[in-house]
Amino acid sequence: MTSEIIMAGFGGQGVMLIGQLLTYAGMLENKQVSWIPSYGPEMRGGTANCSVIVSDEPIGAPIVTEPTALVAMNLPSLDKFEPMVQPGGVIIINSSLIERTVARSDVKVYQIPANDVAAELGNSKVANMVVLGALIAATGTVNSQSVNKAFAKMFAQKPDLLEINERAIERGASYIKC
Amino acid sequence: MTSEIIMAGFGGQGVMLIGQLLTYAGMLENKQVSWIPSYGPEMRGGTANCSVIVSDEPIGAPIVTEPTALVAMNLPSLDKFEPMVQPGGVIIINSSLIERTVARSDVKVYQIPANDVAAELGNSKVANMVVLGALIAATGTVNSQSVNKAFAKMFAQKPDLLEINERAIERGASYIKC
Amino acid sequence: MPKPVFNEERCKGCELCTAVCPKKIVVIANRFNSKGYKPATCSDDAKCIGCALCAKACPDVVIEIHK
Amino acid sequence: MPKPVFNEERCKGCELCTAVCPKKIVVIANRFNSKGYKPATCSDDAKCIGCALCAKACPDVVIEIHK
Amino acid sequence: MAEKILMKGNEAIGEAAIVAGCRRYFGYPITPQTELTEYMAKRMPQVGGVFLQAESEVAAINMVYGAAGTGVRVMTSSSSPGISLKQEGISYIAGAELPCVIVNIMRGGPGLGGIQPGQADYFQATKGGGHGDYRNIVLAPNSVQEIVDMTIQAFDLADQYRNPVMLLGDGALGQMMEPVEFKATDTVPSIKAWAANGMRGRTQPNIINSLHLQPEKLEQHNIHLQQKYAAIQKNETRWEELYTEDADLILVAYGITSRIARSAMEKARSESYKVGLIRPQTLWPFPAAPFAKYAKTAKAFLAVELSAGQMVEDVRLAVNGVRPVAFYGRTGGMIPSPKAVYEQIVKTLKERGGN
Amino acid sequence: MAEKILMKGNEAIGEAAIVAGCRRYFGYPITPQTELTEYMAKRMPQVGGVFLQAESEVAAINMVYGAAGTGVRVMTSSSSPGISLKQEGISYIAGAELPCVIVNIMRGGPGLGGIQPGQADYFQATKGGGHGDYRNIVLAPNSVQEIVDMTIQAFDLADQYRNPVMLLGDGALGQMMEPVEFKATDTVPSIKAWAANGMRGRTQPNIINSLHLQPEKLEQHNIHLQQKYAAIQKNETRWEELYTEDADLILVAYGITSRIARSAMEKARSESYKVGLIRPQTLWPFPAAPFAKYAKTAKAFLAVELSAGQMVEDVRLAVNGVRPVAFYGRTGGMIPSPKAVYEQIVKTLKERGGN
Amino acid sequence: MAEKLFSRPQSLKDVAFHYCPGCHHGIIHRLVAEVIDELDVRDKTIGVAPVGCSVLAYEYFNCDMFEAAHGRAPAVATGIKRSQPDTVVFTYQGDGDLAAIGCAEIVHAAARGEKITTIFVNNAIYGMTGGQMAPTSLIEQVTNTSPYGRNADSAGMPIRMSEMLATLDGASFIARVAVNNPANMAKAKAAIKKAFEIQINGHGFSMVEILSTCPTNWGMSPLEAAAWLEQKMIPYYPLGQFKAPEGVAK
Amino acid sequence: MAEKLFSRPQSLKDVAFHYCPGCHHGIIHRLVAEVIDELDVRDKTIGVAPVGCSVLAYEYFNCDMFEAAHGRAPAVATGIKRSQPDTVVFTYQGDGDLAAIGCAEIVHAAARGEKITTIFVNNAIYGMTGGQMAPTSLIEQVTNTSPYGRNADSAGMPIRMSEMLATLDGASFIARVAVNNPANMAKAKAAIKKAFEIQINGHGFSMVEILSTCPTNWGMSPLEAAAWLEQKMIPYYPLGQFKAPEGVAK
Ligand SMILES: Cc1ncc(C[n+]2csc(CCOP(=O)(O)OP(=O)(O)O)c2C)c(N)n1
Ligand SMILES: Cc1ncc(C[n+]2csc(CCOP(=O)(O)OP(=O)(O)O)c2C)c(N)n1
Ligand code: SF4
Ligand code: SF4
Ligand code: SF4
Ligand code: SF4
Ligand code: SF4
Ligand code: SF4
Ligand SMILES: [Mg+2]
Ligand SMILES: [Mg+2]
Repeated sequence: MTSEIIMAGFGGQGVMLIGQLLTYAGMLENKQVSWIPSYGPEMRGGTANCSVIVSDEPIGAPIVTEPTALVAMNLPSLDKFEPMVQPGGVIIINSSLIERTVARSDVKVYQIPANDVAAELGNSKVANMVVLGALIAATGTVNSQSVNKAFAKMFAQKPDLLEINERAIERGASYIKC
Repeated sequence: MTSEIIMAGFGGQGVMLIGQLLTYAGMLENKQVSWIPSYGPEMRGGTANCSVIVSDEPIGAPIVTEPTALVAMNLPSLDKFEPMVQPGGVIIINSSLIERTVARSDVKVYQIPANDVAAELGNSKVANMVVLGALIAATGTVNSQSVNKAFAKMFAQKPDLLEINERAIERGASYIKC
Repeated sequence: MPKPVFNEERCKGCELCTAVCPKKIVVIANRFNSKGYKPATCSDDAKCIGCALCAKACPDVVIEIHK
Repeated sequence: MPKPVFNEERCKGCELCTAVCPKKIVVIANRFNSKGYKPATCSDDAKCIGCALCAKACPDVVIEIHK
Repeated sequence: MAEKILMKGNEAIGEAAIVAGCRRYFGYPITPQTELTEYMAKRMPQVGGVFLQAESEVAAINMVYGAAGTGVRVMTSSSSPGISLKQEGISYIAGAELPCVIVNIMRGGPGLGGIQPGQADYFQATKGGGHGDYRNIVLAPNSVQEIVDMTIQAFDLADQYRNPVMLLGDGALGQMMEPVEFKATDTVPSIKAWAANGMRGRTQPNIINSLHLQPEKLEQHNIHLQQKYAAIQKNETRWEELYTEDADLILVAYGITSRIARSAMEKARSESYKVGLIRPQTLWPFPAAPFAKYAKTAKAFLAVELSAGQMVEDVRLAVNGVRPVAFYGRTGGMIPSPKAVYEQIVKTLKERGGN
Repeated sequence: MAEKILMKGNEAIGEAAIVAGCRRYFGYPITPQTELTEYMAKRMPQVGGVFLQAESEVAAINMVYGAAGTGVRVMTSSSSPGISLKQEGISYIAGAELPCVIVNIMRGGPGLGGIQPGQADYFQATKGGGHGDYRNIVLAPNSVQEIVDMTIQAFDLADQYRNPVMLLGDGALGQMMEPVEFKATDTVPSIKAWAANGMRGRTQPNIINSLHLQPEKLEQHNIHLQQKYAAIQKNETRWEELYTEDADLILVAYGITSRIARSAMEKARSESYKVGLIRPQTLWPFPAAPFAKYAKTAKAFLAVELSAGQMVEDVRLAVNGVRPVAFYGRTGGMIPSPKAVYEQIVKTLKERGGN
Repeated sequence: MAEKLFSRPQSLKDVAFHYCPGCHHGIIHRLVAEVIDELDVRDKTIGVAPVGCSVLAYEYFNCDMFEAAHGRAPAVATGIKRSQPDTVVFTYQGDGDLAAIGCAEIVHAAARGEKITTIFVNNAIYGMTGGQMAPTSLIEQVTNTSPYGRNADSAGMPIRMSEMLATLDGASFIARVAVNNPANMAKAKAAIKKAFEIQINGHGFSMVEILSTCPTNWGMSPLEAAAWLEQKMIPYYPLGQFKAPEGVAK
Repeated sequence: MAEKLFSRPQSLKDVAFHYCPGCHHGIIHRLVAEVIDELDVRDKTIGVAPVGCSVLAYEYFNCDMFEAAHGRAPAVATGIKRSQPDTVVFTYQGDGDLAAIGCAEIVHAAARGEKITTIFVNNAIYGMTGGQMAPTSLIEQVTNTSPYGRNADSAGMPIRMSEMLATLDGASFIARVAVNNPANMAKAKAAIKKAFEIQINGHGFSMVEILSTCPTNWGMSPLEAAAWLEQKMIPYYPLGQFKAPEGVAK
């Protein structure tokens, strides 16, 4: 199986980080993985996005042009990437910030009020983890333990963050299950 | 006819200048001409030489490697270039400074006491013109009027120099005639 | 009566203008512009003395002072 | 008795040494070395006081001062 | 086996250099390679090395010249415009035969251009952007792991041949993250008897120099260099090939583009087009051999580059007229999708291979 | 008809530039082109022009960028190492599409090398020593008269195509004297509506720029450049051929080397060897057409260069494997004699063309 | 339309800046544009944008513009001015651009007394490339290439360009200003105006160094950044006029 | 063998210089070599030769040597010293090399306080390339690129590098000397020695600017050239010490 995922949002919404976590988790599951940001003039203040591939096969082009899943943290991202998603793919929408849904009927769409959930959890910064939880639940790209392990590795110096992030992932996942 | 001439001596002996005069004279006679110096690290203080070609045909390589005539103003120049002269060629030796003559029997050799003649003429600087006179007399590359005309053009601002130079050329030529 | 006029879409919410107003009437509004910034605004036009300090402090030339 | 010793083949006849000798005994010889320069020489070893000024003035390290 | 870690290409170069024993880095920031400069700023003090941000790329390459001449392993890095500024210095390093590693993480040009990935410095890297007859060894990785391996290899090759080695990547390779492993190296620092690091008891001074005023000597030096380059061509040419044996069409691509080409090739194979891939891993020396070989069996070649067509000239030279060589390139930081390359494959097969 | 005067190649470039209306010169001394810099120092004030000795080659090329951007005719000159330093600037000039003339009077390399004539900057000049996909128009005169004519032409081509034009010579050409004639030119200074010389009533500012941050735009710009280059290839390729029609062996040489080759050829002809010569006058665009043509009739080609083999690659690309292409080169400032080339002719005919 | 006490200068195009919130580049742009307006020279002004955050200055100034290679704006400006001597030429350069890679070019433009005006924006960092050390970064300043704080022993002391260039005879006018408060802004504008006037009057090289903030890469809010500039930068980089032709008031 | 009051220093190889008759380069070489001998550091000294008339300095100094690209000796020396911190590294540079093309490199080596010593030979001309104007050529000086005399208006005023570099905090020791007479020679040697000592003692950058003649390209006899140096150069380039660490005597 090959998951090709685009994660996009405003700079500061943490899409680069969840992309890296997902990649790391894939690596921990002994899958082939790659992460690549789109960098550029829009870096400053504008939108940011990254491509993540998690696969059982060696990875060819790391830049995802036909994603199997899209995480859209804000409206411009949804506008830009929605048309590229493969039929049968998954779109995770941060419904806290994006009012519209998706017109296409050939994709699975999940609306996750990520900022609201994060606020509930008491830390507005974990909105990205909420959508990550939703994403892995919706796609099965990796399992949540791997993400937690990845988080523990990447933030080895900040073990206190672990718990809230785990909970954010769970809460995100719960939107898919129900 | 093609004359391919190397003129060589210490820096300061004026070989570059007589090379240019000869070239200019050839041009005035509507011949094809080229002049090229050997420049380089030895420029400073060391020896200097130039290649002159005067021809009825378009000129190929401007750097002379098998001269039809050689002007050697000092011993190192004679040592270096003597072997390259074509059989049947001409070698003009400044015998004021070079004691030896040429061992080869397949070339025409003229020994001209250029510095002494120049001293006699009252201007030590015209030794180069003396050998130039000898050279054109020995080779017929150009005639002396052309050289005088060339001199007049190149030193248009110094008309007073014309006479002594003409005389130096004559004196040089006289060594060939007798 | 002088008053500051804000080109809100150009505002980046940097707050530099708020610090220089001698009348303390330049404040950050509690709304977002389309770029995602909370723009500056004037809390009380009437108090404005037209000193233009707010306008001069603004790096994005957001503010005009009208007579 | 000090005296200047010239490595004549290295001399370029620049005359810098001649200008500094307090005894005026460093002079240019009237002959050529193999490089075509007229070399400096000492006109009167006996007068040398071994000050080494000539040697120090020489850009080509031509001169040694022997004791 | 060492643990795998997830690393950005740019940072992986830095860590690999450290693994290779490089303890001197001189550089100047420029997108998209700045992470490497920054990584060295952080890591070098930790390993007792020297990080110095030079005042310019020109200064940086000349610092490399100085450091390399004393015998230490040294690296610099930049991106396209900065590499252009280094050309005089690179020619000096090649002329003086100093070992060093130069990284170019290319962006779109010409001029200030843009900051997105490009491969338009191929000519500059492989044919000599500086003056005179010299060659850089040019390595072209296509994954973060290969970045690591080739960086280490670069230092070894540089020392072995006393020659600058350029690691040529593009912005995408520099920015992407993949898992990597740092295998313990058996790099034995070579003894550099020629190094000018202070005589320290040596009886003859060592001199680092590229000047030879006598043309005879300079020609001798050039002959020596050409012999060295011939040896490098003989010994160090590397490439990877995939599905070439039965291929009608052989793609040629390096670096990030080779991965796109591979994806496109796989799609094509899945639709029964007989497509293969030759991926030069050394751009200089360019792997001419496989082209000579497959020119007998394949019907056509298709070079894919992020340029207006540079490597394709070396492909043409290698194929030497035996088969048609087509070209597909994007420029300015545009990266073709596997699908776009796939379409080129189909098109080329129709036009050229379909006869 | 103008009177003939005897002039050094370097000085002839300067006078020709003035005839072409060039009134701005920015340069930095370097052997063997310094006479040109000095000539401009003397002449520019006499004709109301600007001579400025820049602090470096890097500064000089950027001054050229500034001057050219205002629409004036402008020139700079240097020799090999100095030209390497200009590579970033040249890439900017090409990217911003500014017309200017750059003179490279080549010497032996690499590195500091020597000061005797060389032709080892061919790759740098023709393939782009700077970063990105761009091309200089490269003119290669072989006599002082042609230096004059091509210098004037260089300014016209630069203006016509808004492109840097490089005049590529070697130390021998720069140093030699030959008679020259300065024919009155009919150069009409073109109107440069794009020039940024102060708005002076214009309503829109003009901008001189090579930055295009959006990859789509940068790609468009590159496509535009490539179309321009294609037009130049179509319209401006120039060469001279001698005795090619019946030749068994065709020599290929440019600049000073072409004259040596011509002498060698004449010697060979006089001994009934059927030898011809193709002399590229534009190195980029390279004259591929005559090679395609004579590959049908000649048995072999022999490229002669003052390098370890650079132009020969373009010859091989043009011949495209149809016939063998041999190479004879000298480096380091060594100049082959006509006799040495003659021997190569005989040898090549025996080995390759004799069957 | 209402009459205006303050509005956008004509020499600034009506487009949004791409600068980060609170970045002083925008203020400096406006001041330069106001000076061009007031001197009424827009029609013959040619600006040279640098490589740095202000790389797009050519999209903002409403006059003819050049984009120069990194550090080379003074050379480009020289080429322009020597070709069009009746124009008013200014360069706009950052501290990386002017003090690091472009050091030789600015020294020589000043030494030649090139009749150009340089606006030198010193924000003690490389803004555009994301926050690396500049030659002007302060001792102990943490940047991405001085992660342990700038260390004088390995990276040297920050360069005071104004003081250095003031030693050159060809430099006619050199001043350092800041735009961190209204009073300094007024002085900054006066200095910029003087610098342009000096060029217009045919004197030599003029430069105004403007201390500036980079909230993004300093990792501060715009207001914190302005305070840091006041507390840390000004003490090391004293404001004032370092050189002026005779007859030009301090 | 007779005992010697004066003889060639060990740090100078026993080969003839290629310099023109009377050129001060030779004297300066000898002084540097004597200092290396006296400090007994030949075994750990690394010199960097420039591009300029002294391009062959590597054939003369009897220690490890580098030939640097034109102007880049300070960068090369930086690379060397940062790689071999226990060595004594010096650059030998002409005025074209150091003040023109290499301006950025010398400014930054000084600013970084690079622990190297620069011997800066200012002969107000480009000697090697045959007599072109240098940044240090005097006003009205006729050279091959200032054939009508150097004109301040178009070529600017000559740069006083020592004064300029002395403004940099990283520069520990800067002095200007001459070798045109025995007294000046003694001072020159003392300054060179101080400069090396400062490096050896771990202080920052040290430089000795040495006014020098170029009889060939000035078109004078060596003695005339020495007089011209005294009469024309020294008034514009005052001799003296511009910077020294505390505790180092003037
Ligand atoms: C030759 C070259 N080297 C490096 C760069 C990368 N670069 C772009 S801007 C910049 C520095 C910007 O800093 P500064 O000049 O201080 O301007 P700021 O962004 O702070 O305003 C650098 C190093 C480049 N574009 N070209
Ligand atoms: C990049 C480069 N530009 C130019 C030159 C040519 N060049 C050689 S030496 C020199 C200047 C020499 O002058 P200076 O540094 O004053 O030394 P001097 O000969 O006077 O001692 C120049 C311009 C070069 N070799 N390399
Ligand atoms: S003009 Fe003056 S008083 Fe009015 S809002 Fe602005 S700063 Fe305040
Ligand atoms: S200074 Fe300008 S950009 Fe900043 S908050 Fe005020 S109006 Fe907005
Ligand atoms: S040592 Fe002194 S006294 Fe003796 S010759 Fe030399 S300068 Fe004259
Ligand atoms: S100073 Fe030296 S080179 Fe000059 S004349 Fe005296 S001994 Fe000869
Ligand atoms: S990075 Fe810094 S200098 Fe650049 S725009 Fe942002 S705040 Fe301004
Ligand atoms: S040219 Fe001048 S500096 Fe060079 S060696 Fe001769 S006199 Fe000395
Ligand atoms: Mg900055
Ligand atoms: Mg000099």
